[in-house]
Amino acid sequence: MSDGDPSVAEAHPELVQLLSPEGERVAHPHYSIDLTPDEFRALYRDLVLVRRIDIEATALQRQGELGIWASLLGQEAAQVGSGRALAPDDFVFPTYREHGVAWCRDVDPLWLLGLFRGVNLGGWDPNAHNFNLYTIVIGSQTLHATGYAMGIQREGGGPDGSYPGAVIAYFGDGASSQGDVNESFVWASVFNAPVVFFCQNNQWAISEPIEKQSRIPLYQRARGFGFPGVRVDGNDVLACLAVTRAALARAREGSGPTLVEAYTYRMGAHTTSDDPTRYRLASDLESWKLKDPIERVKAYLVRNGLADADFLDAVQAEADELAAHVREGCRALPDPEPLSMFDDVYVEGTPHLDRQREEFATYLASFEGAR
Amino acid sequence: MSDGDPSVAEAHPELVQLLSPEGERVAHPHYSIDLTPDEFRALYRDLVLVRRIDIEATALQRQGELGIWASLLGQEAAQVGSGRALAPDDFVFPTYREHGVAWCRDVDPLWLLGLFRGVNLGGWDPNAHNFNLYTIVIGSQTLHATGYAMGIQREGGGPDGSYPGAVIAYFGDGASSQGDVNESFVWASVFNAPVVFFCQNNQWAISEPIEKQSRIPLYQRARGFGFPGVRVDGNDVLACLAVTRAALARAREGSGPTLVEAYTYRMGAHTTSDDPTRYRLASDLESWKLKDPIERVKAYLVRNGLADADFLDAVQAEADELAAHVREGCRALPDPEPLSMFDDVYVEGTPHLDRQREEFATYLASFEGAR
Amino acid sequence: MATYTLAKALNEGLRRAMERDPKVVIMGEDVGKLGGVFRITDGLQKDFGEDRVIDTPLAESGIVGTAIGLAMRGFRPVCEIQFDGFVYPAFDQIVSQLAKVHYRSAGAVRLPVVIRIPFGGGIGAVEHHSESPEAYFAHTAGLKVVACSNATDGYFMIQQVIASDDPVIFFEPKRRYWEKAELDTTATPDPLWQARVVRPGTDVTVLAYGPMVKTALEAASAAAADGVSLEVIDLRALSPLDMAAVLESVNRTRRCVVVHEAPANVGLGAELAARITEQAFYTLEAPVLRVTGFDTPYPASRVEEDYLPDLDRVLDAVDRSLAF
Amino acid sequence: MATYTLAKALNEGLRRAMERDPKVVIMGEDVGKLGGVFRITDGLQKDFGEDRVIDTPLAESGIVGTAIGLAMRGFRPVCEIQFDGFVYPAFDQIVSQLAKVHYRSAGAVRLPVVIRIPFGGGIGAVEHHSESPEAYFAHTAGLKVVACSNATDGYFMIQQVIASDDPVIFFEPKRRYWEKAELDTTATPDPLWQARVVRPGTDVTVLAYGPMVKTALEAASAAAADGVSLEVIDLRALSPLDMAAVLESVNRTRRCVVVHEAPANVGLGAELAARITEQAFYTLEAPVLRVTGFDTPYPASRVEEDYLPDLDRVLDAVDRSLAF
Ligand SMILES: Cc1ncc(C[n+]2csc(CCOP(=O)(O)OP(=O)(O)O)c2C)c(N)n1
Ligand SMILES: Cc1ncc(C[n+]2csc(CCOP(=O)(O)OP(=O)(O)O)c2C)c(N)n1
Ligand SMILES: [Mg+2]
Ligand SMILES: [Mg+2]
Repeated sequence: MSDGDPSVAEAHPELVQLLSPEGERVAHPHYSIDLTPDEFRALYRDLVLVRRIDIEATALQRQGELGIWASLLGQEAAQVGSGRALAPDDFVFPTYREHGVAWCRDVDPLWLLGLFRGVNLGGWDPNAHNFNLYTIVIGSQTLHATGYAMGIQREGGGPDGSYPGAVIAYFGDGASSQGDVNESFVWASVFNAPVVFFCQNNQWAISEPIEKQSRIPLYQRARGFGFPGVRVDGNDVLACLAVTRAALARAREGSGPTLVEAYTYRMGAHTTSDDPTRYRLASDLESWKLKDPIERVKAYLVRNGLADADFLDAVQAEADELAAHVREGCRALPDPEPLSMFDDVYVEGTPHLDRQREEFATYLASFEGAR
Repeated sequence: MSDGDPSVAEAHPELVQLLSPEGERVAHPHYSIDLTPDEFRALYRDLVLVRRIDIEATALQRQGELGIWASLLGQEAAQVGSGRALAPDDFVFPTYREHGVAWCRDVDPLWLLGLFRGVNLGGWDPNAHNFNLYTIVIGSQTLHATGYAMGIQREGGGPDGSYPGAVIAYFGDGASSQGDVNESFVWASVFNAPVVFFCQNNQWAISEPIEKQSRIPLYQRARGFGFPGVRVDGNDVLACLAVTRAALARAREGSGPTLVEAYTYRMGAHTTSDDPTRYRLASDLESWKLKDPIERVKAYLVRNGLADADFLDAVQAEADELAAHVREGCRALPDPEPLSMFDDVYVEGTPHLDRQREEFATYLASFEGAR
Repeated sequence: MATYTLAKALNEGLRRAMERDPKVVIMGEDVGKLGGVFRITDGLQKDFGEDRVIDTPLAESGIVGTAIGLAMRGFRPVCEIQFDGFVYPAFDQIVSQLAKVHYRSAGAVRLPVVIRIPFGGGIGAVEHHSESPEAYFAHTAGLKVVACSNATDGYFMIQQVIASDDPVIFFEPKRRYWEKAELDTTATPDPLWQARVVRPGTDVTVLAYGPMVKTALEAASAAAADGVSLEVIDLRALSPLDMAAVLESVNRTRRCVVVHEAPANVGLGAELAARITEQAFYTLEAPVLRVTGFDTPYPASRVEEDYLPDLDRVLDAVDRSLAF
Repeated sequence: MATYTLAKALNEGLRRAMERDPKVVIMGEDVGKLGGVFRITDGLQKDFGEDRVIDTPLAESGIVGTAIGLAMRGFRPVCEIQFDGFVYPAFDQIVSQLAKVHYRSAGAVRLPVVIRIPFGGGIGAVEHHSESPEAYFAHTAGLKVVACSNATDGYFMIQQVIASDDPVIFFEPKRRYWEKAELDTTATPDPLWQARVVRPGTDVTVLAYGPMVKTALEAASAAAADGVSLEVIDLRALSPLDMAAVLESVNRTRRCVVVHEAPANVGLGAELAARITEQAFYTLEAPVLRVTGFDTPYPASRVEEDYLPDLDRVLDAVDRSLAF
């Protein structure tokens, strides 16, 4: 056969890494990053705070305050790295697990909790944060992202053909199997749309390991559609930042889409409803614990004198404060009014729905003081 | 970027060719074919007869005998080459244009005409010919083919891991954009299913040129899924035969799927309802006329003394006979009985439908002798 | 006033909408140079360019999914689905996304997307080219669904749905594309969500939409010859239904027949029958009767004339209604 | 006799079917080691192997499309759709292929495929996890649609639909998965396509299926305390409907209330109302009333108890029916 022997590519997966699990800076021929100490510390702070939000939310679910929670544990670097690569005018299409990206887009964690508590279906204004609502149906958002990017194109680029912003679509390893995701690759490449496909390959789609979705590294999917794919160490916030920055810049320049595969690991359960002991060995986690996305940054900061105990304590204190905000804010989230379920079905309401609402209002009123 | 620069691949599209447009045998490093004179002549005969069926059908449509016809003009070699590569136990999933493959599977052309005439929705027994009914919804059949191949796998292979048969799924360049087709690639590669994906890239999806579906050669799509892709001269019956044979053998051996892109051209309209002058230049056809799939075989046969006037005349006479069969058979196809539309909705009928049928029968009977 | 086919009226309506609002974009398979297989977008790419009349890759989920993204960026996409039977690959994007984003976002995001679907049978086509899938969409909260039946409505309704901030599934009766009628483009259009009495009558109300309006009118003419007066209503809006207009009529005639090409089972006719019976229970002299396609897949075209409701089947139902 | 949850009964039923026929294969997301998110396939991969209990890639169209291919090769695939709201990506394969291949092939090809869908709300889930899409499938000719409501039906009906040579959409009321009941696996099961009177009564017929059967029974108990006798019918088969059983009851009670979680508009309740009215016009003392989810997308779970029909809303409808 003339093409496509997968073994060749698999033998040398090019994993972009700029910070080793031990916290050593690593050089890469194509990607580099130069951060000020403040920027470095800011990333650390993001990672810690994002993890703290997640831990609190998991606890709140256990206490019955949330119906369910999808933890990002282990994926902080992929999310903070890519999230901090975004320029203000870039637009984000998340899945349901991008709490770290939401953080980078200034979405109050309470909005996320509202969704998982069931007091709303999202609720924040996507346009206020350039951060779309969570999308639960696997893969759908990749097409929205591509269409949004086509919209940016249609508004016209600068004289050099560049666009004021790019789009980033998040999805998981499992999602790569969905027709919609592959259609979005077709569209993005045919229209050369300014979109970055950011796949967090956390190795699992609920109980199914990545082998059930692909027999070659996922970043290579892009080859089949004629645009670049790159695999980055998803537990390395520097590499994620550098690679996503480059991909977004490329998109804004008018050079089209890129697929970024952030190679990481889902350290927790799929959601709080899941029991991973049924399908994976606890020992698998051990090797990934050694690659923790936060520890390596901390090691680097400390070893290079960029962070002292005061700084670390301050971040800790900030995390505690944030945790309190999340806890108390969550408990205080008001339940929606029953009749509010009739709101916003349409922009322009209908007599049919008005009638249903009125009848239900009358019905509800019949209980006041009765039964 | 570390991967996926499409320009590299595009610069050297490897087009497998074994018989040049001028009718010269061409060598290829990976593929060869060795035919007896009889086999060679048989291919010529197939090509001529298949084209004749198509021409008759087009004429019948013009005469109002068919509702519509989807011509295979120009694609005879892709279909006969791949069709003659099939072993008896292989199973075919066609689109709506595989009249040449149907021919190779001994499906009487009148069955095909029945569908386009509107007297049935297909009608032949797929299992009698190992040739599925035509599938009109673009791309759907690629998943059926993959599932069928998974069935073959589940029946168990030989001691060497080989299967008694393989599956071939036909589809077009336009179809490559459909989610289903890409999902079938995921499935086939993950399960290593014995299926060959045979894409006839005839450059057009109705009015849309291939650039609207992909910016790289289609055979490269397979790379993104981790199985081999190969581009073959779709107007070269030898190359199509050799490449498809190899791919089917590979599938039967248990080595998994292959994507074959047969690079060809739709010489006619999309269907008889289409008017290609609205979207393409007549001059485009000229260069492809020089690559005619039949002329090159004829040139080879004649130049090498494999065919004389008697042979050519005999084929011609056979074509005339076939044409008469098609013409007369088509006109004689009976219209279905009105009540037959209630047949075969279910294997086990329902009282609801029985009632509808009875009521309609009574209604129809009320007209007998009346009004 | 000039004479337009429905096809040409839709084409003109799209053109007006594109002229009026630069955010209107058309997308679909073959909508560009070819002008769509029914020529509804004929000439628009030439005049508005490839960025506004977009020949898309061949994938319906992609068409609707990217239209949603375009709408989020402020565009007003008008998607063409080539034939009724090819809308299903986009079903997930329509039902789970298009229909729900406004609700999900508590009103923050509007998706003014129109999905145009040539629908219905009677043109001798092969499988999947003659379907009537409107019930699937009418059952889906968050969508609005309309069907046009004539050139005037084609011209105005397509502009109205494009102007609407809600997602709309817009059904076009393909077998009526070539029917001609006078069209006054300067007239004031009827409100989008109102049904229209297209022929007043007193004995039985016949509800129809899309291709069946003409059939119902033919039945009414034939019935008149037999001294039976049918009131024919073109529903126009399928979701929400204009129940005020329907009930006004049925309360007068006390009898009702609903006609559609789609199968009966769990179709629009069922909803109309249920609501009319609920809201006019004491008025009805007969149950609401349905004249529809049968509960089989769409059959081979050589029997489609038997499958589809026609004048005689409407009259038969009228007779049965009057016999109650 | 032993006590089973509905979930366990389904699991046992699947196991029996797999033991009986080696061509039965299970496929879906997470059906293997995990046993499905609801554990309905728990232990089956361990006992029947990965070739018969197939963890598929994450794509529903792929699941149904490959199941069709497997069925063409002689297998009997049982597909699990993880949640109701995730069946839509497979809609095209279901509606245009699964439902139509037998018809298209004039009976030459049979597709004994079962699609299991945990459906309905009431479990406090996030969006897309609480839907009731049965009307879409009931409207589709060529499919059969059933819903189980209890352990005994779960055990037997799943085996019956797997044995059926027609494609069946099999709905499982997810919020009743953990309800326990006595199950005699040696009993002779009721025929698959028959509705069942689960509580006889005389004043009003209440039609329900899936999760709403329990709700209807609760309403009947409460009504009985007020001296009103409700007859509760578990429809079981949603397409075809067992109209004989329904009409037998309604002709006695002369009043009928239909209950389902799905939105009212163009839902199963509409079809039942239309048919009952047509076939029992002179008997009815009141229009058939519907108690359903509202015509909105499924709301945030903190208001789902208001969205879903409950005992009180059923009683309210019963009162309204009796007031006619
Ligand atoms: C269309 C669809 N099918 C099934 C599901 C149920 N589901 C939710 S998450 C999930 C696994 C997703 O895996 P992956 O894409 O790798 O993302 P991850 O959860 O690992 O972040 C599944 C099957 C869904 N949400 N949508
Ligand atoms: C899902 C779907 N969408 C649209 C169509 C209408 N349609 C029929 S053929 C065709 C073009 C197909 O192009 P290609 O796949 O290249 O095959 P070709 O016709 O060139 O053989 C289209 C859009 C269809 N049949 N199915
Ligand atoms: Mg994952
Ligand atoms: Mg083509």
